[in-house]
Amino acid sequence: MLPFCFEWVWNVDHIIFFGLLYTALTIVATCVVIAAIKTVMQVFGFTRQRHF
Amino acid sequence: MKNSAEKPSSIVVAAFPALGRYVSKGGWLCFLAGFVGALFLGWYVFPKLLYSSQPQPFNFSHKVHLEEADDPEDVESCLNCHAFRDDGTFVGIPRLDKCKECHEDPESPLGDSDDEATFLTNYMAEKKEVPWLSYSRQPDCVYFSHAAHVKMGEIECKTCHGPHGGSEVLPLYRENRISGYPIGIWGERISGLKTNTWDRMKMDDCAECHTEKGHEENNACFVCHK
Amino acid sequence: MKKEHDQGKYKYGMVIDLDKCTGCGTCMVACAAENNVSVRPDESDKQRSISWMQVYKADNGKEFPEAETVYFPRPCMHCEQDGRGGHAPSCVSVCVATATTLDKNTGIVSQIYTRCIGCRYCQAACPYKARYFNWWDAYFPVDKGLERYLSPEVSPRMRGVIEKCSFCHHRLMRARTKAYADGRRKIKENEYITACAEACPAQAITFGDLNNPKHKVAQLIKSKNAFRILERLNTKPKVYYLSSRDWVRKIADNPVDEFSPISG
Amino acid sequence: MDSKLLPEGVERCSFGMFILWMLPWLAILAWGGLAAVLCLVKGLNQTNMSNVFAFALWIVFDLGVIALGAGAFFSGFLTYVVGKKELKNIINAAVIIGFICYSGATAMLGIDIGQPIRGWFIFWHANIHSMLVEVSFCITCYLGVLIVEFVPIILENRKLDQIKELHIFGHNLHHIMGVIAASGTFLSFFHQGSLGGMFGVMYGRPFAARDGFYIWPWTFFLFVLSAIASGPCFTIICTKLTELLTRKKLVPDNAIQLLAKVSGWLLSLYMVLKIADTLVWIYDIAPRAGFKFMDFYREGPYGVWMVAAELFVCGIIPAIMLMTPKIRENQGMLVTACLLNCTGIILNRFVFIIVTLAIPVMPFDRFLSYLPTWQEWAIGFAVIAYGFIVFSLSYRYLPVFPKERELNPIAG
Repeated sequence: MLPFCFEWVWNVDHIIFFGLLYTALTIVATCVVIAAIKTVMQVFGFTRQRHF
Repeated sequence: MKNSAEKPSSIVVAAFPALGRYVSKGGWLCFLAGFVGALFLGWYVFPKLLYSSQPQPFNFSHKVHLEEADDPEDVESCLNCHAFRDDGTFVGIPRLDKCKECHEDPESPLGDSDDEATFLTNYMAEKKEVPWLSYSRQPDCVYFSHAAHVKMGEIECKTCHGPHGGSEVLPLYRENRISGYPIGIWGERISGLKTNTWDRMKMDDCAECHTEKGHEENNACFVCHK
Repeated sequence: MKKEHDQGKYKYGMVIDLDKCTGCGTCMVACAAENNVSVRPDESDKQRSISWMQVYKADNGKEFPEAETVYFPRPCMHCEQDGRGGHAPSCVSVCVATATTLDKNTGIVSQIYTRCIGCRYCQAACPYKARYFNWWDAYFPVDKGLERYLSPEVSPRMRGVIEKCSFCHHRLMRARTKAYADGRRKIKENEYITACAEACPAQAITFGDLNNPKHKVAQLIKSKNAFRILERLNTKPKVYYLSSRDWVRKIADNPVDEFSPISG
Repeated sequence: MDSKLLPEGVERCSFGMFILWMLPWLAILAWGGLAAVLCLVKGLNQTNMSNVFAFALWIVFDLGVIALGAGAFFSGFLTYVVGKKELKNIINAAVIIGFICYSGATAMLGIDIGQPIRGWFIFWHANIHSMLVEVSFCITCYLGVLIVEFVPIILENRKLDQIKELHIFGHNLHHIMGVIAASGTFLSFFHQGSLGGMFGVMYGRPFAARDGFYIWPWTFFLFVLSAIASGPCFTIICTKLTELLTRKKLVPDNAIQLLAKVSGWLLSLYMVLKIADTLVWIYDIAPRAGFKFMDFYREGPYGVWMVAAELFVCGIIPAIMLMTPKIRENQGMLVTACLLNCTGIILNRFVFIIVTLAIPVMPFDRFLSYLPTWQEWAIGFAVIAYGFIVFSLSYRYLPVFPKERELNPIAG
């Protein structure tokens, strides 16, 4: 549910609950995107690949 | 390094501009063509396929019937034919009896269009109801009280149905092939965006108006659902 | 701004006089007919058939001549609370998709079939077993002509959703629409009653607004004989029962002291 | 035949042998698929669920596998957040088991709801006061996390690893694993808890209802604790089973022992709290609702023996066994303790689901019982078969156990 939905209520419960949900989703998504970007950068030699 | 000319390019790879050197020129063209094609399919072909078109039994001119009214969009003018019953329920599209009130009288001022001839010979003479197709038919789960909105809420008909009191032709009836609902429910635009209050008839539109008018309590589920 | 309920909130409720109830089952039939309740070719599987209004039978467990029987007609109780002070019934607070809500203006617990996803959590949470799941597609035997009696005011349910008593909500909407057409905002006591209340031959069921002291239900619940089923759970149901018999009042709740379960 | 896909330097059975091993599991999966199609096409009348048993075998399976799948998040937490290096040797297996459990449970839930097409309503029209919404949100997010954790393992396949881009991507994913594991821990914590909360908030059912903290009843915390107490044990069982089937030692003892030790202590903490919770329930919650403890067990097959079995046989005994170094170092005893622990947790879930629903709340109502149909069993077993298939494939083609080569040097 997004805040512009008519069922949305601006109260603490909604903000905490959806806040945590969207935060968790953002963290996971950001991690994957960062890994993907790093990969692209390393593949094209923009950044030096660290030795694993 | 890979030789890009020999590798079949894929859309996934093409999605990253930085990978451009991996993909040949042909690959980019393919991607572009595919992208445009997908947009065309989604925004033009899909809506065309989704909605079936059916003509109304014959044309009806609201303008002709409201010629004597001062304001064709006035609620009282509409209520002459789209009337309330005694128990407060709404008639909707008038039945033949209503048409009869004027059209049975041979002295009544009648036009001479083909549509009128169709009406008089095929329906009026045969005493057969006209199978009109409703542009605003809601799903079965929806309860709507016209009395609450028109009589108590004093809302104009055009707020939801749009101004068509002065229209001369009936628009083509289009129905969603999957859900069976008329296109007016989702709205003409496939994107679902609206500019006028009457562009859509979805639950969100009902709720939006209730909220705007300060009737949040009417967003309770059972007010509009049955 | 004119508010629809500027006269204060309504709280529709029901009072069932168990001393008058004969257990005839007319309420069950009237309810099923009124609300387009789907049937089965074979209705013998009672754990999976649907009956918004269910008549339960209980006895005092004694031998003749002291043996006595009582019938508990059980619609949805339209509880006010969940039992722990939460201001929504158990079924409402657990519903995942907001398919069921307590309407604060009428006190009626709604059930929206097109919103229900069929997870059945509400069914598990309801202690009154008032909620029913559609295990099959809706079925109305065509050759028997039953489909011609379907009411257009109640939408039939699809397979895989929960349904339950709605206090004949469509009758409330019907009454309101009539009132609006007459230019009134309020409806009269007799304009909105449920199908079971209307059909009960013993007139054991009374229906009305519990918030309105002029309504008969509001007066009846003040009786010392008035009680509710499982009152101890603190769900604050809006269906009250009346009985002058002590043992009947007692078996409506789970007494911690001696109590023997019934037969039947 | 598939030798180029196998990890380097390890021994695997022949391809034909592998197919032979997979066939029965595939057959069960197909059987479950048939049942699933029947349930989706004809509806849930294919099951023996009823208006009384709204939740049944599938939910027991669901809650069971999800509790046992907690090994993934807890091992991940211990490995990446707490920094227990020795667990790196078992974390892959734990992640795969977690992935199997969660994806299997999600698939099952998809069949279990009456209108699967409307499943997205949970997210779009969410009622945030419902514990089941919390469950659904966390289970889907956490499944995403598990996929992100599983992908680098898949990318380590010999063939895939040769592709430079995938190799780098896999390593980059490895680098962020700490954050992923931490968010996975957070999600799984709430998810395991809200599964318990689901039953604790059924205040109309005195058998399951519990008081609690804020919106979470005590079962919330008990479920989290019991899941992290049994999850590692399930990981141990799966590893031991793999070792038994492959006749190889795959995980160094220190990893297993650490998991067993942690499990034992958590289980004993859980048992203390669970017993306290049971006493509060017997002496406060049940009487408030008008029930005596024995009222719940008056009829039907679910007697007081279940309480005894859950608390003592499958609770206190394995807790003591796992806490005592002498006992848990004995392989047979270790596996026995782990099995008892897992059984206890499944029994706990069974009690909260089936027994709660079987016991009537209205005094003039009757006790009812339930037996699943073959369709229900088929789907349940299909999830197990699915687990065997995914784990076998992973073991065969991916370097699941990092120490395998070291522990099993190939002669010559």
